[in-house]
Amino acid sequence: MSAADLSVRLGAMTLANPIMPASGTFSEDLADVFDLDLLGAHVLKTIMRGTRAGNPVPRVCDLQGGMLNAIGIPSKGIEDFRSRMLPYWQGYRAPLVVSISAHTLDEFARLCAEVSLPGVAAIEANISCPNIEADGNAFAMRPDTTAEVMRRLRAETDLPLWAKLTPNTGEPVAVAQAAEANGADALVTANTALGMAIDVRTRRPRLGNGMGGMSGPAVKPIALRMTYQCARACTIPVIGCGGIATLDDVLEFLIAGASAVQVGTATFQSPTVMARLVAELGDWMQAQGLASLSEIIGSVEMPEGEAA
Amino acid sequence: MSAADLSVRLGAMTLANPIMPASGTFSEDLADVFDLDLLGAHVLKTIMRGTRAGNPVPRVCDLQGGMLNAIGIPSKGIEDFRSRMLPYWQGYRAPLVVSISAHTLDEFARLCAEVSLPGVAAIEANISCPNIEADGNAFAMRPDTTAEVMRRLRAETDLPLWAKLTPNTGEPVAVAQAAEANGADALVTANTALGMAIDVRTRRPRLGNGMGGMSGPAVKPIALRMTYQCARACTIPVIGCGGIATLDDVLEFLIAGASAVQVGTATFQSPTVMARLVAELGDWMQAQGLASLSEIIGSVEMPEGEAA
Amino acid sequence: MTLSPSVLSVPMAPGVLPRCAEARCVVRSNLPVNGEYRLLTLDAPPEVLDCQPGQFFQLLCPEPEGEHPFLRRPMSIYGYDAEAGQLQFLYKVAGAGTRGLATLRPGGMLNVLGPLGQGFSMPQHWQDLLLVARGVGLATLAPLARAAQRSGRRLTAICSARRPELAMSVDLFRGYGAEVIVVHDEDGSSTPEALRGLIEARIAAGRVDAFYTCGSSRLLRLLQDLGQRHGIPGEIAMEQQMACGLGMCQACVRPFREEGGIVQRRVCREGPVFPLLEAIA
Amino acid sequence: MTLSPSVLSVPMAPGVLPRCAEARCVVRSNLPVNGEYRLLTLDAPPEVLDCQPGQFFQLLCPEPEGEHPFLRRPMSIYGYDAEAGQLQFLYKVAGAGTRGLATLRPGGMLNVLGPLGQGFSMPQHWQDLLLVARGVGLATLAPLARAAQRSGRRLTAICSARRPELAMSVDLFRGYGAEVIVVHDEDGSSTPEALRGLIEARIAAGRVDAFYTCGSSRLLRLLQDLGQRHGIPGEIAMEQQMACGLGMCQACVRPFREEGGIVQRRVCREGPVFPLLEAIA
Ligand SMILES: Cc1cc2nc3c(=O)[nH]c(=O)nc-3n(C[C@H](O)[C@H](O)[C@H](O)COP(=O)(O)OP(=O)(O)OC[C@H]3O[C@@H](n4cnc5c(N)ncnc54)[C@H](O)[C@@H]3O)c2cc1C
Ligand SMILES: Cc1cc2nc3c(=O)[nH]c(=O)nc-3n(C[C@H](O)[C@H](O)[C@H](O)COP(=O)(O)OP(=O)(O)OC[C@H]3O[C@@H](n4cnc5c(N)ncnc54)[C@H](O)[C@@H]3O)c2cc1C
Ligand SMILES: Cc1cc2nc3c(=O)[nH]c(=O)nc-3n(C[C@H](O)[C@H](O)[C@H](O)COP(=O)(O)O)c2cc1C
Ligand SMILES: Cc1cc2nc3c(=O)[nH]c(=O)nc-3n(C[C@H](O)[C@H](O)[C@H](O)COP(=O)(O)O)c2cc1C
Ligand code: FES
Ligand code: FES
Repeated sequence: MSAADLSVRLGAMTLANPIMPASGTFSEDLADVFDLDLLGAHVLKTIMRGTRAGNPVPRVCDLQGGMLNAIGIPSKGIEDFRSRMLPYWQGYRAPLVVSISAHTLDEFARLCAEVSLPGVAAIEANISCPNIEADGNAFAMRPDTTAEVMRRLRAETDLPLWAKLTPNTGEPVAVAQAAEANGADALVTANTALGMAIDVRTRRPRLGNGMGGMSGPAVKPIALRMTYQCARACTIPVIGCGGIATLDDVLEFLIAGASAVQVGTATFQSPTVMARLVAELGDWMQAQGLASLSEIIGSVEMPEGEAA
Repeated sequence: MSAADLSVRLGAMTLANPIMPASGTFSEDLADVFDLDLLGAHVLKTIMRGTRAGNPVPRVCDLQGGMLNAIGIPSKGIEDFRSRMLPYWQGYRAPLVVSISAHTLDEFARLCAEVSLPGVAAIEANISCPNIEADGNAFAMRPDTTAEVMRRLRAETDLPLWAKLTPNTGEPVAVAQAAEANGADALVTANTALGMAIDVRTRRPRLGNGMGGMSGPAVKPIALRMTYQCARACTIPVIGCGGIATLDDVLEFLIAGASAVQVGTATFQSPTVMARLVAELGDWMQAQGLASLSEIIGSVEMPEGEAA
Repeated sequence: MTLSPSVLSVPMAPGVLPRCAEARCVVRSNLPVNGEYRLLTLDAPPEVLDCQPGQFFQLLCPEPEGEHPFLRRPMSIYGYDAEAGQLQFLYKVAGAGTRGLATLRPGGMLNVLGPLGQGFSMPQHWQDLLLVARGVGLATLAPLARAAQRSGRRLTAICSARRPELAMSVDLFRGYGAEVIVVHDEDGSSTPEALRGLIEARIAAGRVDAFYTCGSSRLLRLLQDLGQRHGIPGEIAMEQQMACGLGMCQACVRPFREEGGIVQRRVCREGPVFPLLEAIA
Repeated sequence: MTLSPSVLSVPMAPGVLPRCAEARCVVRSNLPVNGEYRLLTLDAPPEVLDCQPGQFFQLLCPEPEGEHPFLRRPMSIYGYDAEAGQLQFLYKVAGAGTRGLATLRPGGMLNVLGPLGQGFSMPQHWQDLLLVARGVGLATLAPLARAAQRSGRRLTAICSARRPELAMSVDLFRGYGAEVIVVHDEDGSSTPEALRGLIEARIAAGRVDAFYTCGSSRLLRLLQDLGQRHGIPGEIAMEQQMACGLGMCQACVRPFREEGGIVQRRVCREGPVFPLLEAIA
């Protein structure tokens, strides 16, 4: 382990390092693969209020440089979270981030209030899951619906509130600003890109649900672009997410303006990747002689004519 | 060469086969690599009215499973098109599709009228190039601007008018329907996805222009999803485009609902790929005993609950 | 340059032993065993060799020309030998991933993650075991047969196939002291009806304490029916499309019968081995 | 299994000869020539061996572990021999693509596209040639030196480097009958000022009909200035990031001076060799 200071600030929170898992790609099952307290934070799979079965199988398929998933949000509901999950995660030092989602504003608001419990460090509002509504629809596709849902959630909690955005929008900056204006303390850029794959022999989609969310290295340039756009246009911190697998990927997002990053699909290829990234980032900081990550966050030099 | 009938109809046009190049990835320079009359159509690099230099270098960079480009639209203007390009391309049997673009509605309309010349089989309106305006903005990101530009273009030409759409929108179906309602004869799905890559050593974007358009296999699932969505929601034919490199890719787009396909980045990896795809598609048709491609176009079997 | 097997080590929480590990193994051989199957033998580090029959690994398959398998591919452990430092997989070349595996040459590297999942259980009172295997299910049951022999159980293996060309599996199960019965589609001996008679005769003779099987829905239904009628327990190894293999992503669920009703379980974590009667064909 | 070089053939329009072809070559050797450079020798089909010095190929580089070069990489032709069926590249390991090239082993395959671009011209009245090379520019000038020797020109090669360890290029140019002058950074002999004196002395002696160079902006500016002052023509091979290599994508443009003003030209199509005085450093 290196001695470099990897801590980063996300509004009122301070993380020991900027590496955390992406929602839906992490669970207690990883605890006996490496020490989860090495992570900057723990972000849980999105929960919904009631119990849900999730989507039909196949729920995943692989692609060149990435994968599609249509897990849906199989959920054991709020009670299971309170009685089983929360106590388990309270056993760690790393701050706990609870991801929530809902179909309606009322349900979303209610769930937000219900998970605002001691031991929860922040709430990530998954307003961008393409696998809940038909055709991948989600609140974060439009500024007005983003504003509305964030306003409702903000009213229900005093915890730091993160808005997880979607790349499936033509207005990422307006959406990000709507989230900030309505109380988001940080942005996560981004959830999966809506995609599809067909098995040409059966003529059926390769996912049981038809369409699904694309993740992995293939979406990295899109997520990086959104991270840059949002960091430039907003004052709240941005957490980069999409295709991060190597130290260079982490640095790319930090340089683009991310204050921290989430790692998803890469954990499926190598379950210990996040532990390695923390160690490698420390080594890199020492080798570069950098005292703080703030020296590189947002340090991209854009060409003339582009507002950096 | 196989004897299978590969012809497809695109509204009033009939193509000898459904394989054509994507705009910007094709030129007369390919004529001495293979016989360009093997192609279903010829689609030229987008032209604008005046002369333009295009973007600063580096104009391309490569990615896992794809590439970014910010060529911009270096253009020699309408006069060069009339006097040099059009006569050259009239030497071929394959129908000529001229791609046009502009910053303003008036310029777009004027250019549309000016290229409506004998020898031009169709006009592709590039309302989706992410490399002209700042931050990748384009008409096809919103239904209202799409409607407006297509209405203006429609008024200027009697030629078949194709609308090339963008994946950088949250409303692909509304955009497609706006194009159809305002006179488009076919849709091309899609142009590149707005992305970015940073060189972590220099902290500069890897493209001279900052952001750029992502193409190649990495974007295929997104383009395929859009192709399916648009084919399902519109009555005009859809031309699939994005990451197509193999026979299976061609079939995947046809099954999703495309009546023809455009091949871009794959030509950079193998300049003869389109000639091979035509031959392989013919062989496949014969092996399957299919008489017409109409038997597979749009034949995807979606899961219950999804409107196919 | 000689490469040696190694494990990617990472810090664990105090007192926690890693359940599985990511290891770089060296290919010892990768030989066709008949038209469709190949046997891959790896030199593996000790950290991944504390295996149970029925467990699996997630293999990071090399890319065959023109194809790009991205996710790891699940493969049952066909053989493991901690002393010899060896790990074996028997695989059928099906698609991009297994075509990639087929390109491995001796001396090459393969990244494996495992051992994963819950293996077969073999309570003391299950003395007379009936294995019913078809297709690549053989790969999954082979280490079970070996363990059964070592703990002195009686073993019968019904090997089912399209055609009577099962030399490899027959020899293998015989080698583990099993009585082997070959049934196949060509003479109709592999139909559920034919198998039912055969198995019921053995049950009547008091020769079946437990069933073990994998994969095939037809076999599952038959054994469930026989199990219920005659009160015979059993286990089945199941398959499902996977992403993580560790229980995190919920890709690999299948429905199971429980007292309260139907529940979804993860094949990679609660399985791949499940109680026969709870499985749903 | 022995592989043999082959070309991807496609129908041409009647009367049109293919300008270049995509070929699968077999690696004969791929040897380090010093710390940074490697020499790749391929068995290549005749269809791609009608080359000119200064032309290049686009190589489809294999993926080194953990990296994914996607676009082809441009490489000057270092050697070509139609009779022996051989093609050579001298490359510097720089990034993902060239690291991928470095993984090639004898007997392996490499997909190449070429020959591409416009090579050097060598009009009859250019008899006394001065080559100024630095770094990997050597690779580009080597076949030119060979052609110059064959057509009986007089050749001087100034080899510039960081340190005086240029054994390979010195031997090579000597082998082609050149007088070789080594200059390097450590003793200051490679600065433009030092070179200016050296070259002007030769011009004064009537020993320079034309310059050939590649790459370095400093050298370009120096030779342009000398060329203009003394009326000496020349050519330069230039580099630019490429995608298609064929002229289609307009990725590889650079600005050039023309009578009417500054124009953009494609390095892959109008170049990579350009008139020295038109280039812009
Ligand atoms: C626990 C477990 C153990 C297995 N053990 C063996 C074994 O010992 N030998 C063997 O030959 N095969 C075994 N399989 C099946 C094997 O995983 C698939 O054949 C393999 O993943 C196919 O990959 P492919 O890329 O070659 O084929 P493709 O068809 O191209 O695979 C495409 C996708 O489908 C998935 N997939 C395809 N078939 C299956 C399947 N049957 N089960 C799960 N996912 C599948 C792949 O993982 C991949 O994500 C096992 C599967 C599981 C779940
Ligand atoms: C016409 C031509 C001839 C060349 N001949 C030689 C040669 O004989 N030997 C040799 O060692 N190198 C030569 N180069 C440079 C060589 O193409 C690059 O070093 C190589 O592409 C680097 O690829 P990489 O993946 O290893 O490095 P990376 O830096 O990872 O490459 C990243 C990207 O930048 C591009 N790139 C990087 N450097 C250059 C460059 N100098 N010119 C153009 N594109 C570049 C790559 O093609 C790739 O797209 C030549 C370049 C050109 C244009
Ligand atoms: C299998 C899977 C399940 C996911 N589930 C969720 C989820 O429940 N909630 C959520 O906000 N994002 C979910 N995501 C999206 C990821 O959190 C992440 O935003 C996305 O995968 C991009 O990052 P990556 O490329 O590093 O995976 C899921 C992604 C995958 C692959
Ligand atoms: C280098 C390059 C230049 C392009 N130029 C244009 C253009 O001028 N007009 C246009 O409509 N699309 C342009 N495109 C987009 C392609 O036509 C195509 O829509 C996109 O690349 C996706 O297809 P592909 O993955 O097969 O390349 C360009 C793409 C590339 C890679
Ligand atoms: S494969 Fe991820 S939970 Fe089973
Ligand atoms: S690389 Fe495409 S035009 Fe030169």
